[in-house]
Amino acid sequence: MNFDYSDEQKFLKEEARKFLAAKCGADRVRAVLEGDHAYDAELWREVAAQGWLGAAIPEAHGGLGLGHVELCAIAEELGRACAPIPFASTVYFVAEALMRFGSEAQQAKWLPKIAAGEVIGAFATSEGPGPVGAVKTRVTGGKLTGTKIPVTDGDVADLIVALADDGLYLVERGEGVVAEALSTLDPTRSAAKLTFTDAPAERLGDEGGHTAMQAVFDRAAVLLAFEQLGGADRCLEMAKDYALQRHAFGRVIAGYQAIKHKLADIYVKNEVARSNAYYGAWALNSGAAELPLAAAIARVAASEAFWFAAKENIQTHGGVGFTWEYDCHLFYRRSRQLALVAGAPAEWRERLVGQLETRNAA
Amino acid sequence: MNFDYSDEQKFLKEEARKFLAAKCGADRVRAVLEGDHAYDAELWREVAAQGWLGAAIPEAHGGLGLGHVELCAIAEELGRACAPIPFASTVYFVAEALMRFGSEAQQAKWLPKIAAGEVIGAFATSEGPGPVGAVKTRVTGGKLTGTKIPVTDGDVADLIVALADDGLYLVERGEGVVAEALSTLDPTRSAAKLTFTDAPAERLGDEGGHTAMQAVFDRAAVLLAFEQLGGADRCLEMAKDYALQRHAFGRVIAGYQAIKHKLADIYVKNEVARSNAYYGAWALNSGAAELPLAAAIARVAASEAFWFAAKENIQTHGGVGFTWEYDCHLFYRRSRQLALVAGAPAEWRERLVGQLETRNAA
Amino acid sequence: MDFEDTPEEAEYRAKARTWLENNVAAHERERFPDPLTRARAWQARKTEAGYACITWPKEWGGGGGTPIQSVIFGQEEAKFPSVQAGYFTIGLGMCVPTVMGFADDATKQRFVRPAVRGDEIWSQLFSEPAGGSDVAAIRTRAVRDGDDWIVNGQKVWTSGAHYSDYGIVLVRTNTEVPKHKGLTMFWIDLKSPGIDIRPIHQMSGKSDFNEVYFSDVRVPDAQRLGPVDGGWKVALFTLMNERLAVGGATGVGPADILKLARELPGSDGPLLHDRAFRERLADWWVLAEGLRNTRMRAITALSRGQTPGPESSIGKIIAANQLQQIGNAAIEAEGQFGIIDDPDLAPMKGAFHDAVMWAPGLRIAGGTDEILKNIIAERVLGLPGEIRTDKDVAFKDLPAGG
Amino acid sequence: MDFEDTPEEAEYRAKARTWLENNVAAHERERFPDPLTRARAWQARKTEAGYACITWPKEWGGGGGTPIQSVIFGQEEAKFPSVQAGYFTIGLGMCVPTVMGFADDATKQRFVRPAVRGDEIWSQLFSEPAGGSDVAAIRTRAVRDGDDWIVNGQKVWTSGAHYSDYGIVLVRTNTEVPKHKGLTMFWIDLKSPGIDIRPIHQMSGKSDFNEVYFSDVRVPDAQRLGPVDGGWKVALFTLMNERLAVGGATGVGPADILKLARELPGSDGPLLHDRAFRERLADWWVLAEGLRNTRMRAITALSRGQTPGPESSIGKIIAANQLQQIGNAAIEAEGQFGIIDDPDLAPMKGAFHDAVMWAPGLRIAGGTDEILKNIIAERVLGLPGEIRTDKDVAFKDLPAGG
Repeated sequence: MNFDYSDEQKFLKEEARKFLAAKCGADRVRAVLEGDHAYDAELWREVAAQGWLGAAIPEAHGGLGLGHVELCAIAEELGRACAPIPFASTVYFVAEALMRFGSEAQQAKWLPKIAAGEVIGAFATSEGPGPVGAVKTRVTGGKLTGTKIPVTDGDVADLIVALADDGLYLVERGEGVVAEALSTLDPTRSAAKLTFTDAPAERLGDEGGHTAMQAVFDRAAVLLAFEQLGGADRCLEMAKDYALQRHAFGRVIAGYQAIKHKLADIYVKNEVARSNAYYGAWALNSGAAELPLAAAIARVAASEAFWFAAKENIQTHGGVGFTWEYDCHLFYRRSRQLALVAGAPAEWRERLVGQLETRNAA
Repeated sequence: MNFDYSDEQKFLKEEARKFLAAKCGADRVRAVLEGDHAYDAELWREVAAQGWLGAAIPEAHGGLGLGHVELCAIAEELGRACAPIPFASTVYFVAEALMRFGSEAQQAKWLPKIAAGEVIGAFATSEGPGPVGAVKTRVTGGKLTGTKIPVTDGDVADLIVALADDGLYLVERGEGVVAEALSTLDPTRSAAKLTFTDAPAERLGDEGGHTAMQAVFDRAAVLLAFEQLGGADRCLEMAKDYALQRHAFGRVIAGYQAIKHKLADIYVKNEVARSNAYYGAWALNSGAAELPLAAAIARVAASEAFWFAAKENIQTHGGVGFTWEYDCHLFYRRSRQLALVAGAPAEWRERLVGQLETRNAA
Repeated sequence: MDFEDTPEEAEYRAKARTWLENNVAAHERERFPDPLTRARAWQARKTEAGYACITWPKEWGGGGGTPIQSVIFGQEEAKFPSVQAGYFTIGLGMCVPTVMGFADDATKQRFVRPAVRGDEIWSQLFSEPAGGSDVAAIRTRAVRDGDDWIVNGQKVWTSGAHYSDYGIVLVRTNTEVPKHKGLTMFWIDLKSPGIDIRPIHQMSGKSDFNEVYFSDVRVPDAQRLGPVDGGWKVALFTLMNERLAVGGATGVGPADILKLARELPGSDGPLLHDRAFRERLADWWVLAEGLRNTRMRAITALSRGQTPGPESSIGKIIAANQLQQIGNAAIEAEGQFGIIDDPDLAPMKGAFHDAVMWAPGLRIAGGTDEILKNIIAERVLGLPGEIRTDKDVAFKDLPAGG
Repeated sequence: MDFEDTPEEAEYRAKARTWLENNVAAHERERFPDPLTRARAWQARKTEAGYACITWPKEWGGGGGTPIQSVIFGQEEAKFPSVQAGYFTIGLGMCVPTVMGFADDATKQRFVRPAVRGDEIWSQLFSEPAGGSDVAAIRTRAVRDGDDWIVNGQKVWTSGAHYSDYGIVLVRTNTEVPKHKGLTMFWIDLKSPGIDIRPIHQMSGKSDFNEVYFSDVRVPDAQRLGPVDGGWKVALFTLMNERLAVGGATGVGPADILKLARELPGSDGPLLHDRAFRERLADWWVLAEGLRNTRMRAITALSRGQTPGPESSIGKIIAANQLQQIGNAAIEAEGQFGIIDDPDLAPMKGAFHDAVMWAPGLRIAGGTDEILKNIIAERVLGLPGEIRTDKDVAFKDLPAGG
């Protein structure tokens, strides 16, 4: 029994933190927030050079072959840095989809390019407001037709894993694919509406649509939980640092019990999220049958923790926390983006209880 | 527009408070809690002598004919005193049922006796765990057969309004009625299992079962909300008084922000409950069409406020609040009794939204 | 307990409604170069009819009416979205009453009527970067120079400074005494040399507030409101009026998300069929009704000549948090789509997204949740104040930030 | 991150399981006059096999094992409900470690082994009526009399004092110094003349705690643990162990209410089909799993020779509040029937009702929610302590209540 990062994993995590502190300061996040670029291309190249994109991709396919716990450690640091790159779409969704469902040929073709940072991925499931329900996108004769909105990183993706009514498909950017960028709550992560018109598509795995989508979501949920956890931890740190230097009524506000207990509440939620994320990491890494349940638990806890930490961080800052200049809102925005990108918390609560019913019935 | 008690109503309320302070101290509540009696018979007689039982009963039927706002004022004070008498069953449920559904003959027969304190009533609806669903109790040839559990004050009731599958019936204690007292969370209010075997029953009104029950519940809900509000106010007062004299770390605990904000939170909930109870009182008193919605709003707010105030009052007291000797638990118990006696808060939330749907659809 | 109008109230309401129907229509037919000019024209129309500052004496341009009449007119006016404008709220709700309470007669003669008519707009300049919740921690300095004072420093969170003509400003005139005792209030001309007004960029990207910089701004002593070093009491007078001015509609509410839920797909049928959603909706409804009915109680108190107390603080605590919850619940209910804030695509033209981005500010502006709970605890419940380490210390000797 | 046993751990677990299967069966065949005697017999059995106080040295009666082995044995033992008994938790978790840390060798030789075997039971006597959260506000006085001390005063919330043999007691030996500096710790024989133990009647009607009155109780100075007036540090040592001793199962949990919800009718089919209930259940499950996994992290820290820190405080905050919520949710879900607490009628023999009546105590015992949040804020996050007005004041000069 060992329920923590190993020493090697801790080292990797510390190195990642140092790297991102140097390469991905708030100025870099703001450059994407305020600028015209969909993501920070330079950071993307540097992250690729670190090998992080292939952390969990087998060496045979050009990755580092480290494992998913290592990828979780990296995700935690990316979340803490609010990194403005298409890492989640490419790695948690598309690479995971390929590793879970891809044929040997598909894996051999795409995984090395992903690991090298040559290909950006996007996972296209939603077709409109609400949970993903009946899917209108269809494939006939190897041609995919339909509209996906929103697709995170859809405007910059080279390779799209798209959900059709009968399963997942690989679609390359180009013929029959039109992307329109969308305005979103979190401009540090781009999103697009993708319109497919007879786009050449290749089947990915043979699972039915929702089952396949959910299998990818389960894997991504664990990795996203670590990003959310990293963000929530950073919010707690920001709130604490600010409260320790801001004075009101002659003393630092960190000494007022209302602030102390608020930060303690954040801490409690973050620790619950951390412990549950670790459980998810174990389930993902070991291929445990508990993965669907563990993923739901990790995602619900992490979504709740990041939202609470992000909003109470602003509150702790008072007026300045509400300004564009302070960084609080970067995390507030990101907390919304991450909570929705793999389906909303309510859907995961339902999935959690559904798993409990199945498990106890068995 | 006048959204407060009138000066006369305030006077009545103050007199009621003084009366109960003198006649219904915690010692009297504890006598019922710890003793063998189902209720405080002496207090019951005294309350009857005050005319409170008939506050809203027309003068023609032996009441004071004051109106429902006056009855609300009395209910608020009874709640504050945690009065151990069958007031709610007799007045909010049975007298209201008679006034709403009773024939002139039924009203003339029973209301004067209720107003005089000669008859204790009980409203028998539940047949087991969960919301009142399909009703098994049946009436054939004027004889009612079925089992009701629990029936608040069923062990001491002279007149029972019982829900059968086709509507409400009046049943007198005696022939075909067996009562077994039950152990409950709040021994200051008695309850029983009633077994009816061919008990003579008289139809009350012609509304169908659930509709009629709900009409009575709506009226009772408003009156109960005032009892709950009175209890919640008393809890806030107890918590405040204790916090102002209890020292920890060299100063009174009322000076700690965690306690200050806890009491502020109780205050906020109580004020929401008060304002919504007033709205309910207006709807009940004026016979407004909004009554079902206003009753649901008042009941949800009051149930939430009393529960929160009762549990955080214990918490504010610390260890002693958890002892038998301190009075905190009297209100904690009563908060549960009042929250359940007309159906649980979840059922009222559902009713509230159902009313919104109906209203907006219209 | 009565929601109905008395016959007199009903008559006033009917008159107001008729006036509104006629005048809003006439007002809508006119053309204006910008929203502010439009708002001024409407305010002037109301003033002429006695519907501006209804409770103020007629001699000052008010309506000479009762608080209940003011409420009734407000209820009726609220039914005409085309004439809603907040340009005058702070000036007429907080600043001008302070001028009326503390200025000499000539000043009142000069300024009150133009403010009521909307010809001149007033701002309130109290908050500072180092202040925040601790309003008295003011560092903007005023130094006596003959008959004038020279003001230097910075104010923040000033709503509407960019379109305002005048302001009331709280400054430090003495650093040798504890911080509440060295403050003085002035009214100032915001066009004075040395005043620089810059918009604050909010987290939403919008700018509703300003920073106001003072560099050697000369203010005549005649513009002083109240005694030298006696400004704190004047400020408390102003802030007491704030709670009455703030409140009311703040964005999306339970009725909006109810509407959304009728159409939005949930996990099984429309969201409105989802009992988890219904339960939350019920709780929001209970709180919103609680606020509405609490306001009715405050109006009753007003109509009886009582001043609604600090208990009105409950309104903003509930409203701001509820706004954040409802906004967020709506975008979460939209699933992945919820991230899209384009008003052409998002439900209700992005109003739920606006709520998510504005609510954090509403939880802070005009008193944070935490300060409001302190106010309830101390002023309503009578619990002890916070331990103050700054009460008897000269301002200049306080730790950083005041 | 690995939930699986290492080969060594798996071997230990297999051995423990076999031992338990054999010995629980044997133990169950024996007849005992009362539960305490039964529990003592089981504790003695474990001691002989090295399964009592597994991490303590063998020379003291312990098992000479590792923290992980202790956890593994605990997990396996938990599967046998017939041998669950809390009689020794406080003594072995808090009191005897304090004796081991501060007593002389002869005392340790005399007391540790009998305590491990369950022959003698220990209580902790710190809390006082005026103390509560403020543990150091102790008024029980010990006055020196030759080689002895004479103790007078009252302790409260003493678990198990009525069946205990010995106790550690914190008393005031100096009122001229600030309150933390005038305390001294002793071990005492609870059968000493002048000690009167009375059960506390809890709000539930049950009595799990006692008041202990001291009237001229003579305690030899040789029974002192640590220096005169140096008892606060000894107490902190004891309390540090409290957080490790407390925690774990406390009553009904999410799995219990899930079971109830399968059978209980809701508004439309069984309660488990109600999405409002499902959403709450999910949140409870997330918290319960969070606690379980947090304990796993603490065990990992233990196994690496680290001491789990004050972050374990999160356990009780969550568990106690969740207990109250689940208990109450269950009785509310029962509707009117929920008021019935008769174990023959209420679901799960009234366990949900027990939760409602016990949870308020759990939120207070061993540190209130508020104190635990302070601990997290101060010791984990490093935020400032509360402003103390009592730190430099002689105990005798403090306001009422200490």
